[in-house]
Amino acid sequence: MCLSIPGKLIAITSQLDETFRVGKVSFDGIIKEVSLTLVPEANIGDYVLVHVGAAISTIDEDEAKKTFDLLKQLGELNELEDNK
Amino acid sequence: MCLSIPGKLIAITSQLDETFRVGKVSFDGIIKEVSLTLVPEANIGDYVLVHVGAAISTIDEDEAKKTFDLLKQLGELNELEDNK
Amino acid sequence: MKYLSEYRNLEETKKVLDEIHKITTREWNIMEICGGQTHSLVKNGILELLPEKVRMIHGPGCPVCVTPLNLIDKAIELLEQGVIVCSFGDMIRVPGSKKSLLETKALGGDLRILYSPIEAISIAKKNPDKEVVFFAVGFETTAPANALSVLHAEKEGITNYSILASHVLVPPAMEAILDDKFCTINAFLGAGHVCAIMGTKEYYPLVSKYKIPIVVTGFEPLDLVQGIYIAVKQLEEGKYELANQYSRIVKEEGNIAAIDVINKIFEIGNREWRGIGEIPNSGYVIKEAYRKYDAEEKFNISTIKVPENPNCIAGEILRGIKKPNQCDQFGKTCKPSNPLGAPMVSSEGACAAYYHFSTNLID
Amino acid sequence: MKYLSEYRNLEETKKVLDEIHKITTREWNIMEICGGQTHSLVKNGILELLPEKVRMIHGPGCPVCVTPLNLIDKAIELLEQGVIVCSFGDMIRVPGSKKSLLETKALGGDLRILYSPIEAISIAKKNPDKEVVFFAVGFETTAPANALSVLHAEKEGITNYSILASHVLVPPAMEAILDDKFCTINAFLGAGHVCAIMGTKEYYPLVSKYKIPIVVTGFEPLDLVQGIYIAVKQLEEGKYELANQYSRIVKEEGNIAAIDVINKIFEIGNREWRGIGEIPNSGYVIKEAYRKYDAEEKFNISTIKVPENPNCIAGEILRGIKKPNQCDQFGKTCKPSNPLGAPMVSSEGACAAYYHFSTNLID
Amino acid sequence: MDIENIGFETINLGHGSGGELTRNLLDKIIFKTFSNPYLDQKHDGSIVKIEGEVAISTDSFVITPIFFKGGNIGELAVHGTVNDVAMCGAIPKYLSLAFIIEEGLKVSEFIEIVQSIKKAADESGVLIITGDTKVVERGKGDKIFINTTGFGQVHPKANISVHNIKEGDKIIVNGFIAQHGMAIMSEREGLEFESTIESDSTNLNFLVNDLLDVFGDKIKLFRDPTRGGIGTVLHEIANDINKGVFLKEAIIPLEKQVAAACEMLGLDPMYVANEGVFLVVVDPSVENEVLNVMRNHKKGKNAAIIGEITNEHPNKVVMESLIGGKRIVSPLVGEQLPRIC
Amino acid sequence: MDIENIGFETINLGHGSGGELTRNLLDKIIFKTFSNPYLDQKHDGSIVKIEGEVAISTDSFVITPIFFKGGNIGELAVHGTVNDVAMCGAIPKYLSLAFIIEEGLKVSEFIEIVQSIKKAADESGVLIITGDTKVVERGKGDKIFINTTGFGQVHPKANISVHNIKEGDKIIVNGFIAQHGMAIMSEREGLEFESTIESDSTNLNFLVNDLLDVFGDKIKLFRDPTRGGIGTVLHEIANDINKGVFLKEAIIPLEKQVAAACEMLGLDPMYVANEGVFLVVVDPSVENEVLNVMRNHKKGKNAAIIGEITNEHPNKVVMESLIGGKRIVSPLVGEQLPRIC
Ligand code: SF4
Ligand code: SF4
Ligand SMILES: [Mg+2]
Ligand SMILES: [Mg+2]
Ligand SMILES: [Mg+2]
Ligand SMILES: [Mg+2]
Ligand SMILES: [Mg+2]
Ligand SMILES: [Mg+2]
Ligand SMILES: [Mg+2]
Ligand SMILES: [Mg+2]
Ligand SMILES: [Mg+2]
Ligand SMILES: [Mg+2]
Repeated sequence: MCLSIPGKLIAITSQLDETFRVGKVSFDGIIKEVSLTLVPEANIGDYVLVHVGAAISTIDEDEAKKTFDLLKQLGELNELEDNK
Repeated sequence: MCLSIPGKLIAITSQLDETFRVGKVSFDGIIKEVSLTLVPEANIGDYVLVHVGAAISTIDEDEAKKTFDLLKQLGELNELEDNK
Repeated sequence: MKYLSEYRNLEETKKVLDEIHKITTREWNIMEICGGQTHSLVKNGILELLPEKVRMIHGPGCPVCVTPLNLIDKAIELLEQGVIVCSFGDMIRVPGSKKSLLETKALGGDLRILYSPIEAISIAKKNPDKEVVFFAVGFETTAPANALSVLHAEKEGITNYSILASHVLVPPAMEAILDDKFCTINAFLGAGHVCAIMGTKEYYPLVSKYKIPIVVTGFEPLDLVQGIYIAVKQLEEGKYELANQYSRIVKEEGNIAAIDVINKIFEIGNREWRGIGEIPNSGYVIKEAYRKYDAEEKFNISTIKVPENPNCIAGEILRGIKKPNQCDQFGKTCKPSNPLGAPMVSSEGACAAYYHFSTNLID
Repeated sequence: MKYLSEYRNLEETKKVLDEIHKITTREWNIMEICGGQTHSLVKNGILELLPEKVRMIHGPGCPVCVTPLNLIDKAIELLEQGVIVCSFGDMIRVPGSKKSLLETKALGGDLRILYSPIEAISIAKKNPDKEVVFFAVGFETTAPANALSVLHAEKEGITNYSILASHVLVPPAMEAILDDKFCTINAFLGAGHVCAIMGTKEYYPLVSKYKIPIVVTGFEPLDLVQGIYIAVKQLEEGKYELANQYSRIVKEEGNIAAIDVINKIFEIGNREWRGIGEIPNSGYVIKEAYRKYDAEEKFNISTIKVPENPNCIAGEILRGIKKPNQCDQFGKTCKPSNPLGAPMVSSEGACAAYYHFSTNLID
Repeated sequence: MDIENIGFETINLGHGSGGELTRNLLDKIIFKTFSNPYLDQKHDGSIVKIEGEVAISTDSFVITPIFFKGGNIGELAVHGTVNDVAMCGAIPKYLSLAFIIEEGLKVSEFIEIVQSIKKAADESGVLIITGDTKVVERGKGDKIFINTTGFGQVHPKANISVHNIKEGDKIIVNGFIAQHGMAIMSEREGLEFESTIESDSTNLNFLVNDLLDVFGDKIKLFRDPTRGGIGTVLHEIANDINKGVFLKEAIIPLEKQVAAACEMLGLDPMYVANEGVFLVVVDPSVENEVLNVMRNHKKGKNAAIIGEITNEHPNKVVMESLIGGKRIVSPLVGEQLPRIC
Repeated sequence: MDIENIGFETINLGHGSGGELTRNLLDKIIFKTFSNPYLDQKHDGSIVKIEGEVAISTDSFVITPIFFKGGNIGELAVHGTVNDVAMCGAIPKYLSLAFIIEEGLKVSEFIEIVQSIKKAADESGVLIITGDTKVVERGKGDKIFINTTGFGQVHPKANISVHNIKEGDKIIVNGFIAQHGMAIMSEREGLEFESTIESDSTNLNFLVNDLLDVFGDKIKLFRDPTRGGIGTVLHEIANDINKGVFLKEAIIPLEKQVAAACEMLGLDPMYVANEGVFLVVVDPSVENEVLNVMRNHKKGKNAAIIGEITNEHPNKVVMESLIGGKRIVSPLVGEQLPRIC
């Protein structure tokens, strides 16, 4: 459920008030207008996760990188534990 | 203007009140529901002249026959006049 | 068909035609008022069977042709506004100032072609959330049926129905034609179906005022040649009388029930005739008590009056001053596929009748 | 695509898979709650790359599958009554008790497939003389967008818009599954996108109450194998912890702005899950203050409750008790072209995912 | 065909998606009904052998109502194209068949149409060799539209060409005119009437074949006056050959009810559509023999010699009226509308 | 073409009446555009000569919008049928052309479509030899539907048949998939998005012809995966030959934006429609040469060998995923719907 995909926020197209905000998000060149109301913190250039026309999260680049180190992290943790 | 054709009244299909009356008229087998409100005198079997869905006249058989005698009538009339 | 086929009989018609040839000694201009008669004369090739001296002049009796441009624009406006507009088939191709009802339908309007105005009532019943307007054109013949539709609506308490009415009357038009200083008409064939409703009595004053023969005539070939024969006979004999060739249908007093129905809904008023202009007391307008069935009242549509195509001589055609083939545009820029004026649209219009049927075109 | 393609990397995935094989010593049943994860597992062929001892159990996390029959019938009823019904694409082929929304459209209903509930507002604006209803199904992930559509309607003063809402919540469902006496589940993959909204904190009570590992996991192959790896590792080590594989998206506290929007419109209430039955406090219902946007309130549609097809074991499928290919009907009388139950309709439904993608079918 | 087994009651968009539902619809209805070696390949095209010259003709059929007195859109779609191929002097052999279905069409109606197509194709001696099925959204079609494209082998004795037409050639019609159009009109909303008028939809290829067998190049032209009626087609002939056509109204076969319906609505039967009528232009040396062959064939029982080619009034059709006057028969302009007031 | 001279701005019912307005429309637009000796006969059919075996294929084209990125319904109607004929191993020569127009269509749009047809036909080397034009009432059509039926001569070296397919034969695709369907989707109400995706609509007959010239019977099959996409067509092939098809997801040519649009809407590109894509099954002895010829032709620059025929898993298509797992590719059921929640 909850098909959501990451895209880059490339423009803010309207800001009705402090909460209602709309912007354009590019998914590898596919551009869609999405509601930004749920991601008040998102700025142009940020990657957001979009679900049914609303950005529901900004993507944390550092955490994203960490994903690839998972084995190492867990491995190290194990080694540490093993070493105890 | 006023395209009207003669047909035979073959049925009275509804009689809303003393004035509003509807019946079926056959034009050589083509049957159409028409208003009979304008021909209160028309009975089943009579020929009526129908215009835009309303019978507007009953056809006088005797007068219809006389049409074919026109020349004779006018001729006779002339002869009479000539004889004067 | 009984009462139809027998009046298309070759021998009977020929007998009368021969008689006309026999008695004609001078040139006579006879106007058939009614477009239906024009249609029949041309379609059956009668014009060329008449003596050259007997010239038929085609009158304004085509309701489609004389319905004002302005009113067509109003019907189009209603159609564009989402009203279900019901109409007789011949009305829908007539060009308004910008387009026709048919073209408006092509752009999305809900236009219904009906055989009878009374069927518009069923449509109003089937579409209670829509307004339904019947485009009620016609002469005296059609007025009772159009009036009946209003009486039906009243009886059934239908409130989403109204008529856009344009009813014109024959006798005032005849008078207007006779008053024209270029008028050359020697006799009239009276419109048989108008007289089926109105009777013949209306014509006595015209006959005596203008000293002109009026022969109430039917629509089939035998009827028409008889009507012409009677007219020529009177003319040759120097008479001017009211005659009734169509006695199988037409009574002196007309159809009392039908006249009653007309008088319930309509009263006499001024009317504009397309190509002719306004003629005083020449039409029916809806009575005060039935105004809620008057689409013009109900919707208050105001369209701008637009001038007719200046090259179209429809006015002269309709008043019998010129024949269609005397119009410069006829068959060239003006054709049924691209009519410049109403008489080229309705198949009863004199221009269209000539275009479609007249062998004159061959020459 | 950034943040997508790199998680479909063959080598990275293989490394993790190898590690899973290495550490697995016992049989483990791991349930992925989310239908999107089921879809991804099957479509990418991950199930057969796992050790035989690691068995994935497919959970009820397909909103389309668990939307009650009765509510689908209501949406159909609205469509039949002339309401413009807007829906996500996957909902429209789900069979109601007599037919689907798609079939109702084929019979003349005005059904619109939308990418976003917010677009329903434009449709309501464009059709002011029609009622527009959005069929708002979904888990916690979708609730904020559906709520936003109501807030937009309120802000713009739109009165012809309402939602037919069926929002279900993940934690109560997990609890219901764990409470089942046949439950054999050793660990959960938590639904990453639900947690993007709700955070991870809801799961602490479950982890400690049931002593079960819960790994919040993403949707791409690398995410999934990592989630599975973390779960197996905890199981093998005898641990039960809450872990977050999907930290690039999911924060412990969730999305505060989104939770605010949900809480404006919705409050927690009982909900019926198709195939499972009513679960207390397992869904959102529209708050009193926003009842005028509640289609059930606005239209007072009462449909009769109809029993499900008795041969369909969707309940057992959705609770992870059986696999689709253990259903007698699977692939025989029940196919995507003629689904007996909801899990065969939605492409996220476990039965449909198996039918479309699983190479098990070859055997 | 057993509707129970079809598994669906109405056709929806999925049946036009090209996927399993489409294959289902085709297998259970189309391939089952028309099975033949060409179609059974189930490909997007078929390969056939035709020797010599090939006549090709295409028509789309759009008609309301789709079921009418005397037929339905299915048989019409076969007859129309079979006849167009025959009018080229060819022997129809193969048809392609393409449906555009509006979603919501009842499967039972579709099956009835398909079975009528089968029957008409069998009766006409043609095979359906390839086809296509599309489904459009509700409100974007009109129940069903059918396109058929036909292929036939030109008859070895045929020498059909307007250029062979000479002054004095006779124009023969095979039977009553205006029946199809008036059958449809009788069911048209706002104009409907009761009658026993039926569409004349039928295949004319065997009669055409017989005429070519016997009279060869004495046959100058065949034309089937469908839309536009005989008036429009005769006008086209006059124009194509730059000669006149002279007709006699009294001789044109017109059934009593059809005549009455035309009177009632103010329509001219010369412009009303036909689906089982053809005109043949023949050398005057064989006019009576042709009339004889036609009258002895069940598709030509009411044949009549209605006119002739003349050098007078080139490009015009002139008709002598019942009372001996003359009119021209101009081509129809747009749709013929009921003329009432 | 000078619209001023056409004399009308929208097409209405009269233009389908078969009368003067119809003739007007045909003369001023159709006959003027396509003039050739066959069509100039202006009859309901044409007579042509084709030697040997004839491939025949028909398709109706129904598409919203009628003008889309990268093309319009007119060129689509030519390419679609030209390609279907080519897929039979034949050289397309003639097309019939039948329009069903909804009244109200702008004449300017109709002319644009007709001119696209002309251009596409010229580029494909086919002649429009016969046609038909119908007009339906507003709300009973969808602007314009087009049926084309194509005829081609079977290539002398062609020996196309599923029965020639053997284990180990390779499946080659000529280029990027799913472009047409996603170009259309980008303009669909409620789902629209901005992109530079264009329909791939194009004619494939010359490339097909080149392949047959060079490789003759080493070419076992051509198929163009239009509706239903390559997934559905490959499944049909597997079923027809009772063998398996094995694919590698990583090799299937998929343009970045198309991939992203599919992700966004939850659609599988395997089932998205194509209009300029074809699959060819070839003997493994020539796989690289075929690939070479294709890559050197402008219609095959992105060609790839995406899979092969196998005796494993008969009737099934199995695809290796990016991460080395396996899935089956089942046929599309109904229309593919956006999957969102
Ligand atoms: S021919 Fe045309 S332009 Fe001339 S009077 Fe008649 S309608 Fe007018
Ligand atoms: S295969 Fe069909 S019948 Fe069986 S559980 Fe799944 S949906 Fe129900
Ligand atoms: Mg095809
Ligand atoms: Mg029949
Ligand atoms: Mg035809
Ligand atoms: Mg096809
Ligand atoms: Mg024909
Ligand atoms: Mg044809
Ligand atoms: Mg292009
Ligand atoms: Mg095709
Ligand atoms: Mg194809
Ligand atoms: Mg045709």
